This record gives sequence, C-alpha cells and structure tokens, in this order.
Amino acid sequence: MKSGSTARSVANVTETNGAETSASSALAERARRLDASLLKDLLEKMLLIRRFEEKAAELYALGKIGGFCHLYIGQEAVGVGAISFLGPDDYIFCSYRDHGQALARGMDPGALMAELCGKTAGCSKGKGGSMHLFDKRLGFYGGHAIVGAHLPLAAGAAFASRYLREPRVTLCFFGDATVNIGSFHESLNLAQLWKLPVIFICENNEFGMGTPIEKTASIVHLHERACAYNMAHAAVDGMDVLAVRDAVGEAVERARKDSLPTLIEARTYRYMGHSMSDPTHGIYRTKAELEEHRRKDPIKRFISALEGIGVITQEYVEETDNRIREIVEQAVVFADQSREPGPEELLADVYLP
Amino acid sequence: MKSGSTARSVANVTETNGAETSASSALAERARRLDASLLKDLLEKMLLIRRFEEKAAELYALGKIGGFCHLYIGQEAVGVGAISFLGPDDYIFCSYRDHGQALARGMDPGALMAELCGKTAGCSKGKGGSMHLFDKRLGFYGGHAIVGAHLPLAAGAAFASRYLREPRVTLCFFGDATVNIGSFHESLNLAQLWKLPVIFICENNEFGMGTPIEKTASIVHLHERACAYNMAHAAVDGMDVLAVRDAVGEAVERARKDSLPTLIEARTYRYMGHSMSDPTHGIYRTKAELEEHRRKDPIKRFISALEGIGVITQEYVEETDNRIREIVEQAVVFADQSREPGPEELLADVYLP
Amino acid sequence: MPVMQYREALNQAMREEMLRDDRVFLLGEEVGAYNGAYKVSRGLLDEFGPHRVLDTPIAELGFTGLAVGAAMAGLRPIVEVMTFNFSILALDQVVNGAAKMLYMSGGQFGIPMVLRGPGGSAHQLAAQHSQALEAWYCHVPGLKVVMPATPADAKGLLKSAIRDDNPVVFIESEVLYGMKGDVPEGEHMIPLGVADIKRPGNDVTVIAHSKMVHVAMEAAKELEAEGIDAEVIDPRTLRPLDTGTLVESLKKTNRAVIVEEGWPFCGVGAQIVDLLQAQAFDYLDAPILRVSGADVPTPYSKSLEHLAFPDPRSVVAAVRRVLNRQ
Amino acid sequence: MPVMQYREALNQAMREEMLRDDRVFLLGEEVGAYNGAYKVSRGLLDEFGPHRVLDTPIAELGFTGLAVGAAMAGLRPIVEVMTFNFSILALDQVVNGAAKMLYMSGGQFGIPMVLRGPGGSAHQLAAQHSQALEAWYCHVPGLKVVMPATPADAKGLLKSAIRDDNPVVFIESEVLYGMKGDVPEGEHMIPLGVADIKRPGNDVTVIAHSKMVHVAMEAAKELEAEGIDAEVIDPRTLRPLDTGTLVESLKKTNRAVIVEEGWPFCGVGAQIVDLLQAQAFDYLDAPILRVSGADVPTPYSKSLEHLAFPDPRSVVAAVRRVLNRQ
Ligand SMILES: Cc1ncc(C[n+]2csc(CCOP(=O)(O)OP(=O)(O)O)c2C)c(N)n1
Ligand SMILES: Cc1ncc(C[n+]2csc(CCOP(=O)(O)OP(=O)(O)O)c2C)c(N)n1
Ligand SMILES: [Mg+2]
Ligand SMILES: [Mg+2]
Repeated sequence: MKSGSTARSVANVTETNGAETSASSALAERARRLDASLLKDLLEKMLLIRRFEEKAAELYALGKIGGFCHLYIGQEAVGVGAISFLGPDDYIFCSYRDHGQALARGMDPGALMAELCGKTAGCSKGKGGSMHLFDKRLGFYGGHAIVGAHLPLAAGAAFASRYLREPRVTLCFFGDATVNIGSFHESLNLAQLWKLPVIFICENNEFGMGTPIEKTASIVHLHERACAYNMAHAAVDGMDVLAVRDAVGEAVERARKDSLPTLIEARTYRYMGHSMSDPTHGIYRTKAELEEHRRKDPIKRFISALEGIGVITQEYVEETDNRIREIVEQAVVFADQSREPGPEELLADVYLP
Repeated sequence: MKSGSTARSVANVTETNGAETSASSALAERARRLDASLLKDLLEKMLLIRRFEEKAAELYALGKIGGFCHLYIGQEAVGVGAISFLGPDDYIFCSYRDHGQALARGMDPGALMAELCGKTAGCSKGKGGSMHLFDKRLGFYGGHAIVGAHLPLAAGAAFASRYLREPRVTLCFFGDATVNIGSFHESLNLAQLWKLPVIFICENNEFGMGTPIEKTASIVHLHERACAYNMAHAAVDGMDVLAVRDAVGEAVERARKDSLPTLIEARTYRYMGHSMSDPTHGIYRTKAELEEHRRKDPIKRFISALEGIGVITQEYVEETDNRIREIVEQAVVFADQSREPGPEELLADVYLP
Repeated sequence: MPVMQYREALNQAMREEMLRDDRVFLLGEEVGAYNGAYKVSRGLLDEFGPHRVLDTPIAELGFTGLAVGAAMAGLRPIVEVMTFNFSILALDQVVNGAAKMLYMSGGQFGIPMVLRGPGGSAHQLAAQHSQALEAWYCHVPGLKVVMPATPADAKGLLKSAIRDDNPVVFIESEVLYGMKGDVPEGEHMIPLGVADIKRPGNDVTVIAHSKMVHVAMEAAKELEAEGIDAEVIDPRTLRPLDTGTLVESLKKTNRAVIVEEGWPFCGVGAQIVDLLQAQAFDYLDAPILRVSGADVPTPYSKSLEHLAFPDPRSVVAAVRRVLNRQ
Repeated sequence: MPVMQYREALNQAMREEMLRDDRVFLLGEEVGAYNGAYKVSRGLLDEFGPHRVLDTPIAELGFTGLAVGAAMAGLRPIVEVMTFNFSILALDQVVNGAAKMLYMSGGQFGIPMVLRGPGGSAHQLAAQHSQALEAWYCHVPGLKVVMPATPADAKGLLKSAIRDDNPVVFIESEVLYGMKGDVPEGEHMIPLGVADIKRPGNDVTVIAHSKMVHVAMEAAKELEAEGIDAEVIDPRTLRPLDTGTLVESLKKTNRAVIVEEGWPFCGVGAQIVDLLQAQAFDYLDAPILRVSGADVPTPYSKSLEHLAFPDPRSVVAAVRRVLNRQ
C-alpha cells in the first residue's frame, strides 16, 4: 500500500514551475503586458481576501462565527486570477471553502461577514453560513458542502447556458481530494459529451483535510485525469495570479467559442488548518514545511513583481492595505449591527408558493 | 451535442483486430499452442452457455422464468476465455448478465435453471433469480443488478485476499455503459491505490440497452480510461476465446505476482435484446447490423479454427452439441421437479442469528 | 372523454407542458431514441428534438445534479429515473441539493424540477429492482411527493408537478403503465396536496396510494358483499399530505386501515397513523391497522413474491379485524 | 469503574475487538494518520498498522462497497463515515448491497459489517451537515440500527455490533463525543435490541434516543419539580426495536411522548406511535405526542438553529399536554 510513501506533490509544483526566482520573473513578465488598473484591482482583491479571512479567524475565536469555517488564506491567487477573466453574466460554483471566490466576484464584504455571523443581512439571510454563500445577482451560485456535489450543478448551469443559447461560462472550484469521488467522473464525462461551457478548477492545496493527495489518488498530476474524458486540461502555478488568469482565460475562450470544457489544476497551498476547528500543522505537515510554503506567498510575490516593474510603490501598498483593513472593519460593524433572524424565518424558504 | 454522431465503436474493433480472416487465423495460431483437452473444454463451455441460453429464452416465453432475464448469447468467448485462467480459489463478480459466467465457472446447470424458475434447489434458493446468481463454494460472488455496484464489491473481495495474504485473484465483469458511473471511478482508483489483485473486464457489446456507447462515453476506447488511474489496460477481441484467455492470463499473472489491477476491454456483441423484454433490434440497430455480427460468432469461429488445426472433427462437434443439449434438458427437468419455496422462506435469510 | 393508458396520460402531460414552456426539458436513460424504457416518453424526441430530450449516460448522481444546476440557472428539468431503485444513487443531489437549495440560499434559488419514474414492485424483479422507497422522500422537507393511481390523476398531477416551483418527486407505477382510463383533454390540472375519495363509505376508512388503491378498491368490493361499506381514500400527494380529508373520514367511520407496498418500519402508514391518532384520538374505536409490504427484501420466486405485498385478501382481513369481525 | 469520554469508549470497543479478532479492520476518511476527524480512532493506526487501519479517498460509495465485498470474502469491516451526512452517497451499497446480500443469495453471504460515525445535528453546521437520518436506515430490512446515548452504552453496543454477523448502522453523536461517564472494563457487552429505562417513573413514558435522551432526562428533572414522574426509556437499538419494554411502560403510565431530533414526517417516532397504539390501544389515555426536529433544512444561524431541535422546554410542554396540564 502507498501509505508509507512520503513524496509530496509539492515536488511537482517546483518541477513544473521552476525555482522561486524564475517564477517571480515570469510573473513580472506577464504583468508587463497588462493594464496597471487591472493589476491593482487584482492586488486589492487578494489583499481584501487575506484581511477578511484574518478577521474571520478572529471572530471565530470570539464565537461570533460558528460551525465549520474554511479559510482561503494562501490560495488567493487562484480565485482572484480565475474570476478576473469572467464577465458579469458568468456563473461560479464553489465548495465550502468559498469566502475567497465570493469576495473575488465582488460580493459585499458586509453581506459576507453578516452571513458568517448568521444575520439576516447576510448573503443567504444567515441561513446558509460560511459553507453556503449565495448571491444570485452576481452569478455566485454557492457554497456547497458535500464534496464533489457541486460539479454536476456547475455542469447543469453550463447546460442551461447552452440550452438558452446564452454566452455564459461557468467556473467550478473544488479541492484536490475531490478528484476521487464519483461525481467528479460523472460530471466531467457529461461536460465533455454534451460540450458544456464549464471550467473545472481543481485547487490542489496538497491535502484533503489531513491526508496528502498521493495517499488517495492513484495518479500524481491530477489534471491528467482529463485523459479519461478526452478533455482539454492544464496545470498552472496557483501561487501566480497572472498565470492562473492566463490559463483560465484560455479555457474561458474555449468555453465561449467552442462550448468546450476544461480541467485546470492550480497548484497552491493552504496556510491555515482545514477548517477553524483543525490545527494549521502537526501530524500531516511540519511547521517547517508550512513556513517554506508561506515564503511563496502569492500576495507578497505579486507585490514585489508589481513594485519591480514600477506599477506600484511600497507606499501605495501600505495605503491600500489600510483602506482594505478599514473595509473589513466596516464589514464587521455592518454584521454586528445586522438583525438576528426572528422565529418567523425558521419555516420560511422551505417551499416556494 | 454528439447525439447526431453515428460512428460505432465496432469500427475500432475492426481496426484493432484486423479483418475477419486474420482474426480467425490468429485464433488458430493461438490454439496450436494449447492442449487439446483444454480447447475442447472451452468449446464445451461456450456451447453449454449457448444452448442453455436458448432454452432459457424458451422457458421465459412459456412464463416459467420471470422478471428481467439478460442473455449472454454472442458474448460466450469473454466469460469462458477469462474464467478458464482462474484457479479454484479465485473470485468472480458479475452484473445481472451472469448466466454465462456462472456456467463458465462450472455452476451446475440444474441449480442455475432452478434458480431462474424460482425453485428452492436454485443456486440462491429461488430468492435471487436470474440477476442474482450466487455460489459461494465456486467463488461465484453474484449476480448484481445495480449498474456499477459490484465493482467496489470486487475490489473489496480482492482487498480481503490481500489482507489475508491469500493468493486469490478477483475477476469483475461489467458492460460498456458501466464506465460512466461514479463507482467505476471510485473502484478503479481504490484498486490501483491499494494494489488490489482485481481484473476489471469491460464487456463492450456496443450498447447499454438501446444506447450506443459513443452517445454516453466521452472517450471511444473504453480501456483507456485506465490512464486516469495509472492502471495497466488492454483491449482484446472478445469474439476470440483464446485472445481473451491470453489477455486475462497476463492480468491474472500481474494480479497474482505483483498484486496489481488491470482494466481489460473485450469487444463483443450481444445477439439478443438487452433483456428478454426488449427487442433484438429495431430503433437502435438494424437487422443487417445484427446479422453481420452474428457472422463473427465466437463459437462458429472457434469450431472452424479447431477443425482447421485438426483438434476436433465435425462429428465430434455434433456429438458434443447433442450431449450438451441433453444436459440442458436435464437441467430443465431438474428445475421442474424442484420444490417451490414455501411461505416459511419469506422471512428466512433476512438476518443471521 | 378520451380513454388512454396511464403511460399515455403521463406522456400527454409532458408533451403539453413542453409545448407550453420551452424551459421544460426531459433527460434520463433511454428517454430519447429508445422512447423510454417503459415508453412513457414515446415520440418526444421526434417532436422536440435532441435539444430538449436527452439520453444520458448511466450516471444517476451526475445527471440529477446537472438537472438541479440547470434549474438554478432558469430551466425546468424533468428527470426520468429508469426506476426509483436507481434514484438511491442520486439521493444526495435530491436531498442535499434540490430540497435544501432554497432554504440555504436564503430564498434565492428555488428548484423547479420533477424527478419521475416507476417505483414499487413489478413482476419478479427481486431484491434490488422491487422496492417502494416513497417513505424516504416523504421524510425530507423541501420535497413534494406525488404518486398517482389512475391515468387521469397521472396527467393532472404531472402537469401540476411540472408547473410547481419546488422539487417534486413523482413516483409512478410500472404495473399501472398499461392501465386504461378516461383522461380529460387539455388543461386538466389536479392540485398537489389534495386527496381523492375513490369510494365513499361509512364503516371504515381505507387509505392507500399508487397501485395499492386498486388493491383497496377490490377489497372494498369484497367487503361490500359482506355488508361492510369501506371509504377508500387516495392521498395522491404524500407530501404535503391532505391530512384534513383523512381526519374527516376517520371522524365519520371511526376506524381506519392503511395500505402501502413499502416496508412497514417508518413507512408512510406509520406517519398517517401518527397524524390520525393525534388529531382524531377521541374518534377512534379501534387501533388503526396497517397492511404493508413484508419486512424483507423482495424475493424473486413468484410464490414468495405474492406473499411479500398486500393483496385484497390481506386488506379485507385487516378491515375485519379493525371492525372486530374476524 | 473507569470514567471516560464517549469517544474513548468507542475507541476502546474497537481496540478490544481488533485485538480479539484480526479479521476486524477499520477504514474511512482520516481514520489513520489523523486519528479520525473526531478522534474516535486515536492510536489505532499506531497500534494495528496501515494494514488494518486505512485512510480512504473521499469516495463513500466506493469504500463502503469495498467493505461489503471484503465482508463477503471473510473480513469484518468497520466503516467510519466522517459524518452520516455523507452516508447518503453510500446508501446504495448499504441498502441494495449489505442489507440484501444474505437474502438474495439464499442465505450464503452474510455481511458482518459496521457502518459508524456521527449523525444528527452539531453546532451551526447548517443544512447539509446537520441532519438525523436514522429513519431511513430503520426503514430497511436486513439492517440493524444502533444509537448509543452514553459512554457505557457506546462501548457495550459497539462491541456487540462488531460481533454481530449482520450489517449494523451505528450512529453516534458528535455532540456527545466529549461526554464523560463510567464505562465497565473489558468484556462489557450490551445486546442489540434491548431498551434501557434511563429513569423509572409512573406518570408518563418519554421515549428518546441518542442525545435526545439527555434532553428527555433534563425535562424529567424539571417535571419532577412539578410533581410529574416521567419514565425515560432509551431504545438504544432502533432496529430491531424492543417494543416489549415500550409497551409495558405505556401500560403502566397510559401516556407517552416520543422525542427525536430527526424530521417528523415518517420519522422513528411515527413508527413507535404506530406500534404503541396497535399493541396498547386500550391503555392509552391520550394521544401519543411527538417532539421532533422542525420540518425544515437545518438553518445556520444560532438563533434559528435553537428553534429547530427539541429542547427540555419543548419536551416538558408536550408532557404537560399529554397529561392535560397546560
Ligand atoms: C462526500 C463528503 N465526504 C466527506 C466530507 C468531509 N470533508 C469536508 S472537506 C474534506 C476534504 C476535502 O479536501 P479537498 O477536496 O482537497 O478540498 P480542500 O478542503 O483542500 O479545499 C472532507 C473529507 C464531505 N464534506 N463530503
Ligand atoms: C444504476 C443503474 N441505472 C440503471 C439501471 C438500468 N439498466 C440495467 S442494465 C442497463 C444498461 C447497462 O449496459 P452495459 O453496462 O453496457 O451492460 P450490458 O447490459 O450491455 O451487459 C441499464 C441502464 C441499473 N440497473 N442500474
Ligand atoms: Mg485540498
Ligand atoms: Mg453493453
């Protein structure tokens, strides 16, 4: 049995993407080709996610947020890079680890924080919580907590776009450990068979909870599972927001023009525990390992690339960060001031009239 | 959508295996290397299945057999070739289309016929019926009627062999349309991951009920789905009993020596309707198409190969066929004379004490 | 009024609704080219094309989930499961997805979807292909559960189910597909949640759904010969259940027998017993009796299978017992 | 007697049985290196090695089916589902496989397997992670269903479940994992199918299982202050149900309240009502009342979640009603 093996897929990330410095210069190279305003927007979104999540961790410790709460810290480049390529009519489906994508899509941080606190002003009226964020107007289609269950849903939304001849594209985010469950298989087969404009983004953060992916998947390069469906696929450095943007951009074009799906594996890392109830490290990874990954931080790396090519200054970063911290504070105030749902809400929303 | 496509995977069979004549000479070539007694045994088994199934169709028409009844006619070479390589301690799992494999494994035709007739002397005491044949002593582990559900079971039996350090191998037969369901994916991943001595034999008879496989699988060569699991795989002419035997033989060695699984796609054809309630042809295939395949009959082909190399004579074939017809008649007599289960059986076998 | 088969009535309901609303589409195994395993979708592919009638791979979890997602994005899917036995594989998408989406999204995403196909036993299909699972679906808030017993009900209820904005589990009966009956043309709608008194009577209330309605009606005929006047009620919709009609009947007859094909433990009949005793305790002259499927996996053998499901005789026996006329 | 947590009692049961019989093995997500999502399997990987304690992929259907197949071939698997919410994905293997294998093979293949893990609600886990599905499992012949409420019961019942030759669905409670209590050492076995009177009393029978036992006990304490003497019974095993003990109690008290966390419609309580009214009709002085989870998907918000599940107050209120003391 493979349980004895200790080789980690991190090795592949390094292999595929070369050393840290060359990764950084690739990032700078990509940045040069883009508008300053877009680059700044990407940075802001990543920073917003980081600060928001740090605050969420605090509120969780205070007991203001309950249940399971899965933070996105470390993975910001994936959600932000991928979603930056979407148009306003496109759809997004996520797992329970959905705060980052919601903010990247432009969800109001107040509505998000209120949801985490179970208040009526939350994006799901306080009924969904952290794992079930929804915002129909933004095309943000949840927030689903059964591993793999939202892959068919995403295929279905893409099916609807095709059916209605609307030029929408659907992004579907899920974790590395999700590639072993039946609905992954059924969804990818259906998506390719019916030519659905959906992009499956596997955020390979190396672990499903406390289990390294090579202990549960019989293949190392997860995106290659697309071979079983004759589907286009790619691996990308998920710590490089622009690399993600480019890879997803290609897939979005394919979806929009040819109505074809893609499987993308974004190699990334989660800095926190699986959820707020889990330790950040311990049995399944060492502190040193975690620290090593933290040095590849997608935000730091992006900042230094942008500074390097002169798009931003250190001052700008500080200013922006302060502004974002203030936005997050305001979100907390908003959540605090929002109403608890009253008993009449218990029986509401079970059925439509 | 692909629904318009009419290319059939039969094209690939021809591609892979060359023209009919070369297929026949390949069969003769293989036969030369084997013992006459083994060759005769294979022929007898195939003939037994063919005659048994013809008789089962008659009894179904008479109402002696009820429920769903899926015949194996046309596919005999797969079950017989594959099972011929097993030892007495190995395990076999099948779908609902299980008569052929049961007979190939040596199940008593009387016990099988009695089961189809719902009698107590049936291999499952008349409680299982056509879709649920079981014979523990023969390692015949069913007879399962939910598509895909027996793949994990087979992996489990193989797991048990490994766990108990017994040198058993497990064969698992299923249809082409089964490669699209989640448990196919989960089972193959587990089998490769945990190095289970199991051989997955996909009997590609080109259709799942009335739907050609290319309308439901996004990939044409089904065995290539093994790529997603890093699993050994092969395609084989399923109308050539010795080709099947060789391919399975290799896989059995791999399982026995290295405790590794294999996915084999056997390209075959079903001559009858999906089940006795379905037409043999009509909407989904023409009569001409069916006839064309019937000309590639695995039994006829095997007979002419054996005659060609002088292992058997026409007389021998006639004698044998008559003997087998008599065996089948006796099985009917046995079934007819067997007792109907009494009311005390209704509540028995729900729980063990 | 035209006479047609139950399957034709279902076909007509789908056809009319697909003509009325082009967001309605049908998907499932063999529903297209093959016209449906039980021919319920006959002709729909020809009429509506492969855009709206889709043959799926055998992937119940996947295509049911796909339908839920399509419903989130504005369509109104009808999912045919070849039989409800296979719906177990799709259950997560129905229960954790379709049924809860509206609630957990704070009211944003209704799922107007119908999951339909045959349920219950047929002839000698054995353990894995012969079971009545409606109790499971009835358990779940967010779902509606409908089980028509006649061609007219089949059409009228299916049209309502398709127009309903909630996920509806619509369980047909394989054994009834060939049954003929009068079916009103055109806009024949039967609201969900309304029971039907199939035979009025005064002595005992017999509650049955799906093909058990016919078993109950036969029993009622036999009982009539003995001078016992049974009222036979078909709830038609099990969730929401028309408790009012059941309670009223019980208040009149003071005795009740509940017939169902499913397993007894935590079955639909148990729930009806609970509601009746809670709401009409003082009217009960005897314990409510249940006649259900035997508490066993379904045996293949015909002689055992007969013993495994309610028949008119077992219903008659229960009625006699509840009336103390053994 | 040693005092230990409910999770430790479960751990001890598994450990003892794995020591006793080396065909017993454990598989599930995170059960090995991570010691279990809820630390129930702590130390077992270290003690028994990766041969007998297996971390699985997230593939509930596959690994549960694998366990059924392993049981057919002579092993005695314990499958841990991380929570019973995910068991829905494995249901086909449990119901169509484990539960029916013995019957449809004519008695050849028993499936000595335990499917265990936490069920029911926990704290603010919302719709998809907070539900009590025992009624579904109870519906199915061929399965046994066990739900311990105390550390001692947890150990004694799990040991019996592991030794049972039938498939046992063993539903624990996440909220009880940390609960402490006396647990007998060594061969402490509690037979399946035997209820436990957690508090004897004369005025009313309160039936509750799993964590609702503690809610019922608190209610009983409050009622005592009002002079109402409640008998609290924990069936412990829901299938087979110890109907005798329940009926006997009802014959003494003449009134009953049934408490469960699950949804009301076709819940376990409905079945108990049915059995009680059928077997003790003449002893009933009032309709049997049920206190159950609200008929809604579980809301996330704490203030709503509190309203969604039974608490001592709602049980007290039901008892007062059943005694006509509002
Ligand atoms: C079907 C199912 N099984 C188990 C779980 C419990 N669970 C929640 S998240 C998780 C790990 C998922 O890992 P991965 O897919 O890599 O996503 P990540 O959390 O790393 O983003 C598990 C086992 C679940 N929610 N659903
Ligand atoms: C999960 C499930 N869905 C649907 C069915 C109904 N069904 C029985 S056999 C079959 C077709 C299977 O085709 P294939 O796998 O190619 O096997 P074959 O019958 O050709 O041997 C279908 C759809 C089933 N038994 N189980
Ligand atoms: Mg992960
Ligand atoms: Mg086939």
